[in-house]
Amino acid sequence: MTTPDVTPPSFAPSRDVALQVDGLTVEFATDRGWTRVVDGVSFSVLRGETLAIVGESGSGKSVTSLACMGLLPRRSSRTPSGTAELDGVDLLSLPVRAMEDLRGDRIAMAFQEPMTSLNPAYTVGDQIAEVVRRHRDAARKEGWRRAVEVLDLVGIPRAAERVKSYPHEFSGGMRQRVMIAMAIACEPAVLIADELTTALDVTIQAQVLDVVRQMRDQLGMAVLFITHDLAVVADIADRVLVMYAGQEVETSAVDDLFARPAHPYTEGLLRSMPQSSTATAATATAVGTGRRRLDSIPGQPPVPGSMPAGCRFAPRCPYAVEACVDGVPELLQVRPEHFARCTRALELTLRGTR
Amino acid sequence: MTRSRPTDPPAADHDPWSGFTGWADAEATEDTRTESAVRRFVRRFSSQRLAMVALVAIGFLVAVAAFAPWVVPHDPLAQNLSRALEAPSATYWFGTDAVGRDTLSRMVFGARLSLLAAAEAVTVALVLGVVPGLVAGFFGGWVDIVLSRITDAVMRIPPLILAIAIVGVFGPNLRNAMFAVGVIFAPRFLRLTRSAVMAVREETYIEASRSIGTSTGAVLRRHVLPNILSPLIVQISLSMGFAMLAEASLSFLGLGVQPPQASWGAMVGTGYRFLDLAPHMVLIPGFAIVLAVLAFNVLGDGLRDSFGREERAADR
Amino acid sequence: MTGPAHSTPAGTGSLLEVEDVSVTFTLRTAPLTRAKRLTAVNHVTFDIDRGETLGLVGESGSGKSTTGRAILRLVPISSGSVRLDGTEVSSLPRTQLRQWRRRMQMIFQDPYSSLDPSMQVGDSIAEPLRVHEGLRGRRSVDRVLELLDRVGLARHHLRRYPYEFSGGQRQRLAIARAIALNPSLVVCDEAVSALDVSTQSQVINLLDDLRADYGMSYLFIAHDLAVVRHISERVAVMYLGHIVETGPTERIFQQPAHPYSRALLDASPVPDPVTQRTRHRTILPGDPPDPAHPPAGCPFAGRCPEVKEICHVELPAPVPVVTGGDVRCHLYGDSATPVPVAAADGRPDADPVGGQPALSRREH
Amino acid sequence: MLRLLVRRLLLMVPIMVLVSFIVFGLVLLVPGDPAIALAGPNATEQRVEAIRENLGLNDPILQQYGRWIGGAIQGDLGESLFSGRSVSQAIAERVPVTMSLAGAALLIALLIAVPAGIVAATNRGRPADSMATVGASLGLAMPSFWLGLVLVLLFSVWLGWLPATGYIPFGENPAAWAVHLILPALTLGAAAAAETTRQLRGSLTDVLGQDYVRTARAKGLRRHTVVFKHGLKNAAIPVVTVLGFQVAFLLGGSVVVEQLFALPGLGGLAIRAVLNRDLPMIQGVVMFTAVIVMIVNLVVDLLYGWLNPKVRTA
Repeated sequence: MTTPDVTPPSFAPSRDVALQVDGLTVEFATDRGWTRVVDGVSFSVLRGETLAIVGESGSGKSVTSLACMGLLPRRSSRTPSGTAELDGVDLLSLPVRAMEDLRGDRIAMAFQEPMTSLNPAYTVGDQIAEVVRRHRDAARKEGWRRAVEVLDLVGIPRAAERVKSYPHEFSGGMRQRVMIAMAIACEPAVLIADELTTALDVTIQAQVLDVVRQMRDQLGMAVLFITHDLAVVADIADRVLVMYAGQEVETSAVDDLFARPAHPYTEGLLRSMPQSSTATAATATAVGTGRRRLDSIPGQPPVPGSMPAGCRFAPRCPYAVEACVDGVPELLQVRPEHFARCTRALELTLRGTR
Repeated sequence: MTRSRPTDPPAADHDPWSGFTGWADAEATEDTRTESAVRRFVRRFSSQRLAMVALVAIGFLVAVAAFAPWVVPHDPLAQNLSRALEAPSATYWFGTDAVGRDTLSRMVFGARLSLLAAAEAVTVALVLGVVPGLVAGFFGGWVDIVLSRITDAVMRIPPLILAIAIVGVFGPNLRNAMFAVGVIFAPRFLRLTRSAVMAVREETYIEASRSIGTSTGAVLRRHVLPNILSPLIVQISLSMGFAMLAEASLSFLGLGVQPPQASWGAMVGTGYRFLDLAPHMVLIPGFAIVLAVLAFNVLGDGLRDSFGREERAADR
Repeated sequence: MTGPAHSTPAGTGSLLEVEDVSVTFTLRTAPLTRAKRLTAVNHVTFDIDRGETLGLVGESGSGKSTTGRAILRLVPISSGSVRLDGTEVSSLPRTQLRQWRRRMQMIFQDPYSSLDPSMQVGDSIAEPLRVHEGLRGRRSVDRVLELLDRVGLARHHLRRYPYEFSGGQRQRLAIARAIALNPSLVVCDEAVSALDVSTQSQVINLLDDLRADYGMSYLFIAHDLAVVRHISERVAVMYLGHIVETGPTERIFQQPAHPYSRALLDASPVPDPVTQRTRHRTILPGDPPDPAHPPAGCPFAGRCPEVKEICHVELPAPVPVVTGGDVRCHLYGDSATPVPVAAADGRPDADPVGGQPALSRREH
Repeated sequence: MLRLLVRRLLLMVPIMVLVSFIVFGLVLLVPGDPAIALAGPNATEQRVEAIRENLGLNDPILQQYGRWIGGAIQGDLGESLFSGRSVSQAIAERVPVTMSLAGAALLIALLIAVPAGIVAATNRGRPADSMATVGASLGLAMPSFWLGLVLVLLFSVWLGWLPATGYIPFGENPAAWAVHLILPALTLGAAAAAETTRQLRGSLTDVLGQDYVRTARAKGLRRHTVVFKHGLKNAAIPVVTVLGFQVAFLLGGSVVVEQLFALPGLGGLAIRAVLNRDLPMIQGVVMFTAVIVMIVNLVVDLLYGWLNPKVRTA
């Protein structure tokens, strides 16, 4: 456990922090009172960097991003503790109207389903110009001009014409570009992309990921990329935060995470993917018979409200020992900039994709 | 190294994931409490206080109507001109009408008429609406086009005017009036059934069942009908309320129940000539209508909320 | 272009032979508007051997799902022939079709809508037994319990309703129903796409085990290339209703011949950041064309990085690839020089056959 | 938009034909010999013959229909069996009353329902929502004649603020016209207001839960912009769709309200026709009101197209 690690080139601590989240906790109202769905998550995103939050459904990754945007339902949810600082301002404690001033301007979000996330009753130009007019006090004409500009920027051909089209007149991939254009219209410091490419075909996904990368580089934005797809993480992320059952279980630079995961859950996820086993599949002898079984994480993730005591992953973990059930694990530093919430993180050597 | 509670950690040369099935007892981690659909419905329904009240109120109304002859304090048809237009009192709880008949007793029998009439109308609507709706929704094609156009056409005629016209053709009495009400309700049932069936038809479980080789009749019976039942039951409850309203309106106009019998609507109809002298003749039966219709509507809404399907697990 | 150009030799006899099948839909968006004709599946030909898994990949709108449904005759076949065990299924009358249905089953994508919410799951699984074997009561329950056990669910799940199960468990239930009658062919239509990674691998393993135990064949329809690569022996690639390439899985993945196959592989990210960063890849521009208005010639011509003039005019015929399968592309054939094909997943060592598929000349 | 209009107009034709079938078919429903049944139990042979003649009952059924529909298209709906007057003329005399009433009721319904629906949907679960919901439930459960009587009792009998009955033509005295319409329109509009409130509350709640509303909020738009711009236009679509049926309900309900407030509208005409079994008059009123409803529905369809670009650009 003493191997010094090479810091990945994409990570440089000296760069400015765009969004700094500390100890974020979110609770939802249920029949049985307040249930914790996000439990003390901390992370930071730097300018020009992409942080991927990865997790399965129910892990709390989307709730985390919505909390930063102040978009959680006000009466059925609360954030009892934690801060999310943008430009030195804590977003979580900001009054509603002040948060509205920042949303779409300094911190913007692009959503998963471009079909349902764009208003069918207005032209895309109208919907983009609206943001500009709201935050830049721009005149109608000015907003419209900017709409054409950003549509062009995200690669929509004939932007000046298409600006007058309605969302249903675009294809899925083009709609997703419109979503991105809308989010970057005011050149925000932070862009949150929530399962941005999940509904898209792979060739379109590749295009859209490319657009996100270009926009990040051109505008120097910090990108918070929420996804469940580790292959997409490998493609777009500089750093990764893995969430399980409302907690962050591992965080690291992307190369190190895939090469040497430190949390058994991350290892399980990586090994559940068919692609990681194809290296061996290629050498499999007879077709069908010599096939290697996929590893899988047994059981189901726990449900908020009935979390296991101790380590939440312990019941599904092949490395679990008594200490895992008895004590709540802390985030341990495994290597520089690599942390894992596992009691045995320092003694285990887990396998990654290479 | 501490003694491990789950078991000893796997040896270093052994691949820990292969064949590993989890430490937790599969039975224990799962929610073993199972609940039948009926019990879930009862639990959800009984948690709605208002709907429970409505159910009790309707139960009371039905009981009173069923045992009308035994519960009335006076003969509903006995006239007593010397005590006409009396305000509510200890003897006549709800007062008397213009010829001295006991309002309460007449209302008890009126409840019987109103409920039966509403039930008749809803039955007619069900027969005329559900079967064609099923056919139109499930098979589509030209049958659907024709039935939908007919529905459209009927719905373009103002409902009460259509009812009046039908009564006009057949002659004014309660049976004809309620048939007419049934006719004007039928398109709603047809549309509801049709759209419910069309929604169900798109579900994968219908295709799954077809792919197994289930016959069309069995698909309709085993998969389609049970899944459109809940919206139908809700609509029946709501329609009972509206049928009572329609009956009241037609009887008020003199096109429904004929004297000397009286439904609540007819009682308001005769009472309004004495509005300034004896407002109770109008207010009390009218209030009874409002409460009864309200009860059916609240019940319908409560049923709708209790039938609701589970929400899909959303990412949190 | 009829005749089984690449059907298995007589004697071995493929389990499923799909030949020149087309499916055309007529769409009408509103009354009194012009109806659109949409050819979702366009002269598709392939076969599946006993115990073999054929992966059918393509993007949304490529017609892969419709192909699966057409084989089971859940959508009407406009032309062509589907044979199961040598028997023509596409023209079977309704009554006989029901008998044949027990030999072909389907697992659907959405685990949330493929089970009747008003039925206990035990009854859903028992449905095929009731329909085909008239099994009821005790004997039916015994069989269902056996099936539940087989797919890794507990006996007490029998009397529960679908809403009480997670997505992965529902998919197990759907699998139990599909295998209840010991079918020869199971069409898996995006059967694991809606599941989380960890659950997905559980279900893939289950499908693998079942095939080993029962000797079933799968038509495995999916858009996730990694999953298809893991589970299939052979792969067919669809684009806009056409099968553009078929072949043994590893050949397709390591030496894709069709530019579209290559583009698909390029676009699918590899779950390894270093490989992903360094591998050479071309990102395909544009969107697939509207299936209601397909272009003339090769359907891929509009987006193809190696497009030639003829591609806009003439639909290429299938050309056999020496290393297995065939490809429909004007790059190959009489006049074309064989095009070097880069190893798809960017691994420098993953190219055992020498950088390009050996192609035979196109025959006229 | 023009194509939409043409398409809708063409779609109206079969419905119109079907409606005319239904209306004309009423005569076929009369039990026994229509002429005898319509003439009543004490009629003379002469009167029965007169009715037979008037309705042309001796002709084949298609010819009867052809004559009736031919007349109807030219605005001739036949003659009353009772008074011998032209049905069209009788209707024409009474239309202004019914239209004033229905129009005023619709206006009142919208004036109540739109704010109530918005307030309820944007304050889900709060007292304002409960009030609107309870109010809507009451409005739906109240028979209009009873509500009318209660209003009369309150505002005419007890407070004496408003007239209980009667109608003054607009041309005679606009102020009096309005004053006389207040109670009837309120009575008639209550149920429509209740229904529309429920509809709007439901659809706006739905819309406010849509992804694109979340997008609008993510853009930092102010709450009122989110509700009024992104919410209301989409929420109006289902509400507008049922507006056509609301108008049908208002026209039907006006029968009762006109009776109650002694307004000389189509309702009185219809009731008298029914009691006299005056078939041509019944047919005339039904056909006329159905045509009105269809015209309203056409307007609704165009409004729908304006609200919903998907329909417009299709």
